[in-house]
Amino acid sequence: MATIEITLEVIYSWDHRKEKRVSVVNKILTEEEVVAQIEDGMTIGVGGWGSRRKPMSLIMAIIRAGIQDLTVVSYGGPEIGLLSATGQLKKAIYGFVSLDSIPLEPHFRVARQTGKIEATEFDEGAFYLGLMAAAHRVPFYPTRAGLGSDMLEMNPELKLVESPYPDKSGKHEKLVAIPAFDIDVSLVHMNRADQGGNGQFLGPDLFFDDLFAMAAKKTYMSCEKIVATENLLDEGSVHTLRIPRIFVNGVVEAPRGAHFTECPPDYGRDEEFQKLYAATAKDSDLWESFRSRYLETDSHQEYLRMVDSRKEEK
Amino acid sequence: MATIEITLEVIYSWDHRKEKRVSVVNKILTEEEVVAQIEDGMTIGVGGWGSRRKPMSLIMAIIRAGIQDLTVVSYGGPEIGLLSATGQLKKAIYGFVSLDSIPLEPHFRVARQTGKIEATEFDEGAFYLGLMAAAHRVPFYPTRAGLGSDMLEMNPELKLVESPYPDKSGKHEKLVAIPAFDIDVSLVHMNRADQGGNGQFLGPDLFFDDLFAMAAKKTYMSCEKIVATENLLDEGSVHTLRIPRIFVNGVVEAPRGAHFTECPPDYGRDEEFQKLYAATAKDSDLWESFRSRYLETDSHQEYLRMVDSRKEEK
Amino acid sequence: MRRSDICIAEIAECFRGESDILCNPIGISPIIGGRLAKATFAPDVVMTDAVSVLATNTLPIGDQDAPRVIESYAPYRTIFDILWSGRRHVMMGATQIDQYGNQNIAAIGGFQKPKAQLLGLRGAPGNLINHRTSYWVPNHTKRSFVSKVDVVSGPGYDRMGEIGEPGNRYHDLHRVVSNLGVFDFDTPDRRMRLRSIHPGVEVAEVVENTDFEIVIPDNLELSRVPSEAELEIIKIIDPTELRYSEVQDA
Amino acid sequence: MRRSDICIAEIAECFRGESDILCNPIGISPIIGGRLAKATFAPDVVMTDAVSVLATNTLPIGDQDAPRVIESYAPYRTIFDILWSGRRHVMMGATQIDQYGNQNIAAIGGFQKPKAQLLGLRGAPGNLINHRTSYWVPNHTKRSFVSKVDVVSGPGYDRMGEIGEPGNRYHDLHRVVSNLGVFDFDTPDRRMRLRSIHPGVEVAEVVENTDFEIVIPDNLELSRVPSEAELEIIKIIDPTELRYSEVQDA
Repeated sequence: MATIEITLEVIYSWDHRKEKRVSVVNKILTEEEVVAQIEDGMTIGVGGWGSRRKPMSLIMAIIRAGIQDLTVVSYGGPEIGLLSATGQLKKAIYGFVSLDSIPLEPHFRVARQTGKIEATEFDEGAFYLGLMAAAHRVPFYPTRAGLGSDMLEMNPELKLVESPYPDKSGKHEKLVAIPAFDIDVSLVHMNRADQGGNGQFLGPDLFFDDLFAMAAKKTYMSCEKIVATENLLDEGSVHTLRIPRIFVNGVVEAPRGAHFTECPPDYGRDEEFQKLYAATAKDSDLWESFRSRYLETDSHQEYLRMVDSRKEEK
Repeated sequence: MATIEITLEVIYSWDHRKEKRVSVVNKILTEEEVVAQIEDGMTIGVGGWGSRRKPMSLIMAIIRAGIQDLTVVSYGGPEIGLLSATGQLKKAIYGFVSLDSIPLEPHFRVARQTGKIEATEFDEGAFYLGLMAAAHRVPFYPTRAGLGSDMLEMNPELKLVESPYPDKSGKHEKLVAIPAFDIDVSLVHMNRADQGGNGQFLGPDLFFDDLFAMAAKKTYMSCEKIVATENLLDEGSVHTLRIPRIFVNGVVEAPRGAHFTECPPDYGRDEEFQKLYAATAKDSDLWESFRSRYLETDSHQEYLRMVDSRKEEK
Repeated sequence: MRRSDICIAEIAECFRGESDILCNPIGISPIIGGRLAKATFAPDVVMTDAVSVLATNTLPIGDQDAPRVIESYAPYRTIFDILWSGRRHVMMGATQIDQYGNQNIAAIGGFQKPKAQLLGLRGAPGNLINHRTSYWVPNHTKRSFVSKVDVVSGPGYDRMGEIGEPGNRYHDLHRVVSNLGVFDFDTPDRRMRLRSIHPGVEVAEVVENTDFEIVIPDNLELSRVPSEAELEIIKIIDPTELRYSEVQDA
Repeated sequence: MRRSDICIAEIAECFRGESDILCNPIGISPIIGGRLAKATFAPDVVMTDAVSVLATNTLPIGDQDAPRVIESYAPYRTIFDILWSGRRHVMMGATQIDQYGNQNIAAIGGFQKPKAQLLGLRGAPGNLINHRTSYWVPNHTKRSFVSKVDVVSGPGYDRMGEIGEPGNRYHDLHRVVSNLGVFDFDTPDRRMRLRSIHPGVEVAEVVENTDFEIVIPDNLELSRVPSEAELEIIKIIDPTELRYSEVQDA
């Protein structure tokens, strides 16, 4: 008989044919390895909300890699502003684009006013349905939102659907059919994850990151810290374990990976840096110096060193 | 100037016209007061899942009150079995009807095999969509589930809906349109609640109780214990506060209110009692003695005394 | 009495009579007014802490560290659930609003290539068609009270009339509060009506600053002045006087 | 070697090659087999604790108190999300199954007024149309392997062929494991085929106990016998030998 130590730890990784332990799933990647999976012209779903818990170290890696003609689908924040400023964004599909403390993303404003990017704008709730439809692999979910507003004029590709059921007066209500988003790769940032890609949020709101993870063909998760699976409950209740690894193709340990957006409880938004970033939308010299100082860094670590050295310089 | 003590506690309850404190919302009711809101012929949504966290003290009050011709909408458990055994159930709309440790509800089995009740059976996931559609006040949500199975033959009122968007091959997918459930009153049982009706689950799963609460014209919540709002976080994280009081019309303090179904962590299922109940489906004498002993009690408290005295007798 | 405090009392009045709904004002004066309503005559509404919970107690605006008495969890997903359920009354801003209450916060100069990109549609299309909505306009001029909005974010009564039953059945554009007065749509043809005028404002001032014909009732009322008790509460909600930066005194 | 242990090894084999899906077997032998797969050659699948979490470690069946190494939260709502996403392989029971794999767990004698009410449709309609599904039938007789099922809970290949593209694109009826053998639908017309026969069973026994014509391949393989290491693991998963009450030895 084969000798196996019968412990909980061992028995889930035993191959009876080869009579040896099977390695436990390990999906740890670097930012560069993630970005190598992203091609020109792809549609990228980005988790978070406005300037909150955005996978910025992955966005910076996309900028470094110079991937072109991207479409971004998100409750938009600086990822849309940055990628439009660098000229890598072809199209944005969004519920809004905001930096929260700065209500309108300033680079997005410029991109829109100069016609630099295509835009598909949804009602915020309708956007949720497009994401959920993609996660659930149905072609659409219906909503009343958009009727009467200019959302339909702005997006002539949107269609109505008639309820097959009459209401009490015999009428068949017409609703807006929000089409499932077609996302190639989703990027999300979590507070904690294990090496298999099980994700944990410790802040006030998961936002829609689970749906982004489900909706895409591939999903990559960055996180503040990779912990052992058995330590996932050290900092949050079971309800915070909301993205199972089956929806995650790779996980990147990126401390301060959401900078300059907020990632509570690990850190708040770097408002000063965000203001610095925002100011570059109105001044090409400022943008050029911002770009060369922060975006031409060769890693997330070096980016952080530049951010921190600025504080020290003051 | 009016004299008001400016404390957090006071200022949210001050009427500037009458210059006096406004009473804080108090929705505490008895089982009888809840049942007085339920009329013959109504459709009742019942939270929980199978034989888990069912609002049994409210179901027992409905039995005492003798309300007739009810339709029950639920992930069904003993509420469907009991109400069909007492002859009060006209129709059941369900994803399943189970006692968990006894896979098929035995009184439901009898009711189906004798044709005593009407039945509308949904795929379990489709049922979720019918509930969500009602909560979101849309006439339907679409799903693939049901195509190819006999669900459509079983429920000829179900219609298909065609996606207005072509897929990559140009085809417009046909889906089953799950109609929003039309629920008059929902009943749910929580572990904790405050007097305003903010509900908290402390067990492993909320099930779909939030959607039941949203989907109905009126919702009544029973709970193991009513606590002060400021104590709601004593036993569970913020993620367990999942039913806001805006969806709750009345709250009943009913310790052991889910008996004999489980209500962890407060208590597990009373498997012995459930077996006793199950046995009554095959033996009219057993049913008669069960009915007279447990269902003809005049309150939840007396019902519990009868339950407990049985244990002592043994 | 400063104009801002009158505005805030009238914003609060928008929520009088509400209970068991999410009172969800957006923006400085709306949040102060909404919290005033909850702190006084509308204690049964629920309100968020502007992050992710419903808080029972009255919170000072913008104070992230103020102790919260948490009633329930309200991440954005729950907010959409509540929105679609209809148990919500939102007050939004309006960069432009027309006589039927069509609101624009999306763009100036059309959507395709705007002269000025504004916030966007945000939740306006869904809000308006699902539950009661009020608006707040701190600078009432012909550029904000316009004859025609450039983009319709939140549809008004004419647009929703075209949609008709059953699509329009939850549409309920309640009031508009500006720095000059309070407006509603309680007219036969659902055009905007001056409901009350703020003390110190002349009707002519309203008319001159409005780019459409506004309905003026025969016996026009004055907007309500907050009581001293209310002013005390307003100071608790807005200790750093953010409100005065939003509304000019006469 | 007891028949039950062979069945369990073959149930486990249904999940060979799977990773990053929810392996979701339902019933005693399926749960034991699924957990055996995860404990050995399919460690990258996730599995529930049969309550509300995904547990990394191998849990003894029915042991509510066994320590769990929790990977993620999986209340029923999440299970439906996973189901609809397609990242799931379920093994269900089948009271009746026909040659194209139509499964009945709903009712005997038709739905309207059944002679025998069974479990119901449960999740079968959604499971079959959204992701891979296998079946387990512990008592292979002409009453379970029938020419025509009374009610279709989970649709088979003929039914889904009628639905056609795109509705049938996720339908993937993988295998059927019974107490006599393992079956699949790898035939040109998608009729059921005997994939392997359990050691000690004769082909004639399968044919006699099947109420439709089953495809028998020329070089029929024997089902796999679990290794001693696997048997040790099975004992850990099922220490009270629940499995032996489900399957009779020859």
